[in-house]
Amino acid sequence: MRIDASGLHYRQLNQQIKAAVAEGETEFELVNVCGHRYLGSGIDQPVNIRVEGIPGNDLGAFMSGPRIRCSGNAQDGIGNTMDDGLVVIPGHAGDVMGYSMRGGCIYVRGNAGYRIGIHMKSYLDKEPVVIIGGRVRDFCGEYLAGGKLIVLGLDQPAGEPLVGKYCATGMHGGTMYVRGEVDPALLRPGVSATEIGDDDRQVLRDLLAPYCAEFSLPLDEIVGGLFVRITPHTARPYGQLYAY
Amino acid sequence: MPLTTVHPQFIIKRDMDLCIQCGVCTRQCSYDAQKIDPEDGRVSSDPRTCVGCQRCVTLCPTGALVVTERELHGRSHPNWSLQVQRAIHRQAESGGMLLTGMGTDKNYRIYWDNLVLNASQVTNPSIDPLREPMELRTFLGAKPERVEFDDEGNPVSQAGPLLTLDTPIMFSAMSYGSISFNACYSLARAAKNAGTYFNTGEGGLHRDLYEYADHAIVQVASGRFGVTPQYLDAAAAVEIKIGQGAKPGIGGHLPGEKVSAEISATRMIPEGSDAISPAPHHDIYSIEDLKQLIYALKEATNYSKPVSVKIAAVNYVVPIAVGAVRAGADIVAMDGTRGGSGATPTVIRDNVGIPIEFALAAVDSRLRQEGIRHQASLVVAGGFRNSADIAKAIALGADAVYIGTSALIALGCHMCQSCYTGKCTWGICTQDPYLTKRLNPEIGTRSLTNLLRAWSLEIKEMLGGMGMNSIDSLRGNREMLRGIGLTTEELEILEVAPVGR
Amino acid sequence: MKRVYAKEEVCIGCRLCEIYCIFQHSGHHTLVKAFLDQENLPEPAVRVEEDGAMSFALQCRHCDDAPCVAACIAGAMTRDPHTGAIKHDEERCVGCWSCVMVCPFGAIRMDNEKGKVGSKCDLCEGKGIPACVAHCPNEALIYE
Amino acid sequence: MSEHTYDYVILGNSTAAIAAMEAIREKDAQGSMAIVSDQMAHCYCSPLITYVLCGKVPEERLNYRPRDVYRQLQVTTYLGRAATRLDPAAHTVTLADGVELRYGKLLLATGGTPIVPDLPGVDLQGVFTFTRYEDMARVREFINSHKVRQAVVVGAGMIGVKVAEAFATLGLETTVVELRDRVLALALDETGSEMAEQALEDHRVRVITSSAVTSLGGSNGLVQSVTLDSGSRLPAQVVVMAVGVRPNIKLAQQAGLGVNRGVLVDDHLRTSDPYIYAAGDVAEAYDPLTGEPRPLAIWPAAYLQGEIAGRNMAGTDVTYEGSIAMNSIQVCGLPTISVGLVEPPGRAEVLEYRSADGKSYRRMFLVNDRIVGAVFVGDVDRAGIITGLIRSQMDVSSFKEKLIQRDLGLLSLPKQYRKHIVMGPGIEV
Amino acid sequence: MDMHRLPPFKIHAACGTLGILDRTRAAVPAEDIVRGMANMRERGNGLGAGYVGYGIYPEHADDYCLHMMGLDDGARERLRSYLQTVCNIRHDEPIQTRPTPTIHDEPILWRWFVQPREDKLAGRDPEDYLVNVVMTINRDVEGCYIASSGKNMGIFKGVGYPEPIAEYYRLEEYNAHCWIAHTRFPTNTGGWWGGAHPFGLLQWSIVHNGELSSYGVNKRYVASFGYECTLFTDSEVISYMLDLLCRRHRLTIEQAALAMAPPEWEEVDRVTDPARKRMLTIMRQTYPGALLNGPFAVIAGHDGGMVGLSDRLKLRPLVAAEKGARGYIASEEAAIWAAGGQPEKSWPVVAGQPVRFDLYEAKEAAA
Repeated sequence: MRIDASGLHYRQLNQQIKAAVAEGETEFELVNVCGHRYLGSGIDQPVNIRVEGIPGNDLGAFMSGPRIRCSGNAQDGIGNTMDDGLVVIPGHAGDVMGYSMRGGCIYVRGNAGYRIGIHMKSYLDKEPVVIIGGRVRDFCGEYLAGGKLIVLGLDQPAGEPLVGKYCATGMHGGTMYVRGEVDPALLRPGVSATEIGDDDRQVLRDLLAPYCAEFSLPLDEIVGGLFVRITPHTARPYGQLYAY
Repeated sequence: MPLTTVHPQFIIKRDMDLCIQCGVCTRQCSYDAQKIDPEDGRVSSDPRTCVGCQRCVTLCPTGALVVTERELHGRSHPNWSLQVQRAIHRQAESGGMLLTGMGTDKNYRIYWDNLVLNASQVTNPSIDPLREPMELRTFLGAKPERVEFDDEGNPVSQAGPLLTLDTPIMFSAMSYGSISFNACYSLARAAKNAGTYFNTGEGGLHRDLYEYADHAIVQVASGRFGVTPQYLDAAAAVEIKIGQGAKPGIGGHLPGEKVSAEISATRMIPEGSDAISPAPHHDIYSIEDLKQLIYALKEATNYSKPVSVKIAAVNYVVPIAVGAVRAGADIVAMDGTRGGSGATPTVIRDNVGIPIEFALAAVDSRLRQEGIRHQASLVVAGGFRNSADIAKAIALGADAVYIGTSALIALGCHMCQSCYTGKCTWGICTQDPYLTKRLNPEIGTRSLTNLLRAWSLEIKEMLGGMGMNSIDSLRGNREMLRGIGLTTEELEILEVAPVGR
Repeated sequence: MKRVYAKEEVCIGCRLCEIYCIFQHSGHHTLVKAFLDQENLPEPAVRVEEDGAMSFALQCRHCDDAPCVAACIAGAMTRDPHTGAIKHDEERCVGCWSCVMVCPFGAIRMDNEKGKVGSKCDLCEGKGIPACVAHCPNEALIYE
Repeated sequence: MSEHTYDYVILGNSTAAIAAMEAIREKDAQGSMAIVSDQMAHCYCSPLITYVLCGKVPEERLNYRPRDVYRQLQVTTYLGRAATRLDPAAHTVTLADGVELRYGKLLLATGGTPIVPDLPGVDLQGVFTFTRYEDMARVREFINSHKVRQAVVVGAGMIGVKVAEAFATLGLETTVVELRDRVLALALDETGSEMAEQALEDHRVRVITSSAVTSLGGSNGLVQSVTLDSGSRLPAQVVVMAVGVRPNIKLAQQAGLGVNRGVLVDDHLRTSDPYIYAAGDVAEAYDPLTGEPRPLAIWPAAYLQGEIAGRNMAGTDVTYEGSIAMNSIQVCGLPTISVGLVEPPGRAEVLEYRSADGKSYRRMFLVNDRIVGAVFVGDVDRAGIITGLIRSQMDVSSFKEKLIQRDLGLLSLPKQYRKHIVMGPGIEV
Repeated sequence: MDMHRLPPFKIHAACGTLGILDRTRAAVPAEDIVRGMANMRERGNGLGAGYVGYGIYPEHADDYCLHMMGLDDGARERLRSYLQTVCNIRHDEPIQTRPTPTIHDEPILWRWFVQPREDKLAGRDPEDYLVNVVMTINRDVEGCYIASSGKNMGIFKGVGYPEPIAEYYRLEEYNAHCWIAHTRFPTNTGGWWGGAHPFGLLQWSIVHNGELSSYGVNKRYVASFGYECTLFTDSEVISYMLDLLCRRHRLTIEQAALAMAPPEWEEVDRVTDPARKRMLTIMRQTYPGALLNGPFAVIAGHDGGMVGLSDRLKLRPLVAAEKGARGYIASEEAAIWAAGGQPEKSWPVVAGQPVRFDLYEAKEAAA
């Protein structure tokens, strides 16, 4: 189903999509999207949504199932509290992506902004995966409680840090992988950055295979690079703050 | 115990003529203040660890025990009171922030006690609530400004999704994790019995409580614990928690040791891992972000349920509350500075925020001035102690109130303010299975249902006295209030006349 | 017939049931006096089983098909034809422990010194609500 | 020849008969009922006769039910008159005195008869069996009227041991002779037997095992000694033969009912004749542990069978799930209990506990994680919990290590089972 | 226009912002910016919107243009009387408007092209002088408020959504090489036209999205240099701050950004270059009152171009883009697409680092 979004308010657009999903439609092509918010929200079916244009904020918020593929950049709040599904962004992504995400995948080919993957958490078979092709800014992985956050550092100028300041602040679960050096000064206390082992590389291979397929990237070359793994020392980062 | 400068706060008196050495007190004390001496097998007390919870006193079959507050002894000083010294000693020993539970115990003025309600005499009749129908039904949510009709005379206007309350009292947000399952279960069942709502707090909705989800307001807080499409779907309403009266601007933190298997399943985080609620929602840094989240939730629930925004009453509560209404909130819940908490840095609890009386009066007035009072309902919270407080709040302009602490007291809480220790001897604010059993949900449900019934009866009685048979006539009716012992400025903000006028 | 049921979910292990059972069968008028008279302190017919957080109070279930009545070789265990309660006649008991052998609850306690069954719940002999139930602070014992 | 007609006729007057009588009356308040017994005595607690013998239990407490029980339950008694002929076709039973009773339903609860081995001298005076009140009364009379200093009990089964204990309590120099290599061989395992033997000896009962009695010697028609196969001679002025009991199947055989060692019954305790039931020691019912029918001469089983037979006779459909063997014997102050098998079958897992002071002993046998037998000696407190587990054939793998612990409680059991029995109405576990 | 409904404390609001600059000074059609703003309808609530255009008064390019909002004609004449005492009025006229359905309660709108009176200047810096004039009008001339005061630029703002405001002010009739616009989400009724954004002082104009927790200290800091905040908005204090730092303290835009959004001490501590470390240290030590704490994202216009700046934690969104000679800065990338189609290049603004679009000629002049 093809929907021309121009002239439609996001609420009308989403209603059309939801109505069609209820009718059993599984393939959507949205054209002339320009700032339409909440695409994919409130849909619990694994439908495919192709977005031409620039989607609005909270793309895939509270989403549970749809597979959204964008044509270029996307804005803030992608995958907010997302439960399941896929978001693919060939360009760059804005701030606050994957906030409190519990499941599904977000693939960004370019860079992503500030506060990526805050408080992502995993539970039982649900494990959120966020993969950023380029770099991220400050507060990446803050309060990370579960899931995998991968920064590949592709196409970056030499010497540019791949993560911003205050990386992994309050992290108490999950794993971050950064393909390249991470200046320890950018990390908050309570986490450690170590070189990866063979197990990690296998994990990365499994996670990156669909990512590379999505963007036609050379999997072996990317997996073969230098990776640093960031993990928390404890699941209880704030034990000493209070007088009991 | 190494030498400590922190003196005991309580005295445990045991009447040895009455003590039968049955040991019930030792089994009830989770603070090791009552113990069996391993040498002679006799019961002994240790006041140093006593928190004054009164559990042993209550359970002692012979009434042999008294636990009283111990006067702090020492040279008093108007600035350096003994309480102040004690706090410094504790911090000098621990190096940590002082934590506390429940609402502030600082002696701020309780303005409810300076407001009196009206009653009919002669000029209009009072109503006998025993004989006449008294309506407490309350709807929360957005209502149309006016009703428009089509040519056939059928109304075309619609009220937004609404919550229907049989009594204007709801249970405040208390998460599973901060309180025990049995406490949550009691609240849920009592809410259903009484035709009102309970609030999940940010702890998710336990699978056994989905049965009561049509009486649940589910919270979306900064930690987003247990927030799934199913959770949002099941609820009667969704509440975005921005702030809490006991700790405005402060996040929450459920320590890993309390994250049991059940809590883990409910919050959907691994067992034993800290449950951290960041101070802000990281997707809300401004009012239009709030709007973005409100509409994200409306979109996710297909506009089928009201969205509430809960804020703490602070200096700028008026523009914040008004902004939340403009941002699409169907309900604005405000929690005053006397609001409760399971664990809060004492310094925040006792020094941040404003009393709910003023917040309510100011916000209600402003919304009316701006002509948007119908767009949202006001729910207030923060230390409601009795039905009179509630009636006064409604007269000031509230649609309904949230009660938290009084509900906990109904469940057995004795205000020891040690919730944060996780050792609540009453089984309310703990996850220790040995302690949580102490709150029998059958009894809990009954107690809470009774409390709501009793207060509803009293509200009807007061309404009747004022010559009204509907709560609609009290809501925002400040004519029914008079202030006593208040300054001109306070009266002005409350828009209440002084007694005698 | 009415029986006492234990709800282990809400049994708090306080053992007040034991204390009030002792008092009830002590013959004294006050609890304090009952316990002062240590020599004649009866054994409680209700016992709290406890292991960490788990606990419940257990006393004779007064079974419909009481195996103790079937097994008693001395006619000491009988069913009260009116109340249905299983009664134990200490005079007739010879201490053969057949009841102990067959009671699947282990609710019959031995008094080895006397060579007789030590205590067995008598539902407070129909004097209203049994003491253990009446004094359970958490409604973990119900009588219905 | 007078004739009486009853809806129910019960042959026997012990526990199975009484249980049946009560069960029938519970279900059928009107039906006419008669009890027939070759004994004169009111229904009594037969296991207590050794207690009466040594004076531990006064005789007036021997009655199993109140004196007026027959009147209360409107039952006609025919006491002291054995049934001699049963005619299933005619629905009649003929008593020794020729009275013929016509029945609607009939219960055979005639128990068993002690086995008296065919030995030289068994006819001497002073040689007794010991299963009935009359036996006890005769022995007591004999001891009182003769100079008896020494006693020999042949057979160290339950009866033999209790008789020996009673003799010793009375001050007689008592010896028990057992053919097998240990006492209570059917009720206990080897260690249990050893402990019981020790208890007997502590009570001044001499125990001779692995010995057969070859003859009894006497003079003036009075028994004076017992000769063993070892050649030794034990002086004895009184001898009790306690080598076993066999079901009284003669009447059933004569009536053409199906019999094996006992009277065969189905799971409703009905014999091959639909109007005739059998219960108690005379019957050969299903053993749930072995899955085979076998006579089970134990008190609780007799009661249960009687009760179920009675209910079925009164028209209620109740299935007998079988009884497992179990014994609780206080041996000279030492409590012993066994339930189910007392020796482990080949593939069994054995759990064992013995306290440091040696006074307490527990042993259990598990097959496929289910308990098939248990022995308790000394500390038997709460043994019934294990009995329950054996009866229910509960999978105990999750709490196996707790089974033999002294503090075994319901709390140790899986929650569902526990809830079922604590919350459930009774014991159907 | 009700001038008396201002609260005694700051006004809480948040917003959507968009700026378009053509670096060749070619005209940017007003429709472009209006389309972009319409795309961000969700970010406002109809209680305030406004535009600033640069290069719109070529005939009076050297005169300061004061846009007045007045309560009534009396207010206008009071202003005329006052202005005559301090300035030479080169020209004055009504700001052209057209009746627009959703726009009401409009004030008297008038513009004055002025030069400081030489006799009154007495050697003072004319810009300081003009600032003082504006402050005096806003404080003392009853019923008057100066919405903008720069050369060859003007601010058009009011109560309403962006599209009707543009319609009302007939923006399509202006040839501006730079438009910056704002849609507002105030938390209380914006009965006050002057409270809408942009806010301007001389050449600077500001649109802002966010809320300064440090407003109280920033207000008192600029006040100590003679700037009086009368509007209780963050934008007002930021414009004064830019005027103070860039014009009076002669800081570059980058240096001003370091004062307003400095790196954290933790980062300063890590700097190894001693010269840079000293610079960062002295900036923070000198300008604690200029630190804008809390979320903000600003687009500022000036006579040489356009600047975007976000707070040091990047708590508000800001995106920049380029398409040919045009530079764009906006709250949402979609607004840029809506304004000018798919850009050739777009990038998120980095926390605390200004993004600049300078007029080519200004660049050349600087070189």
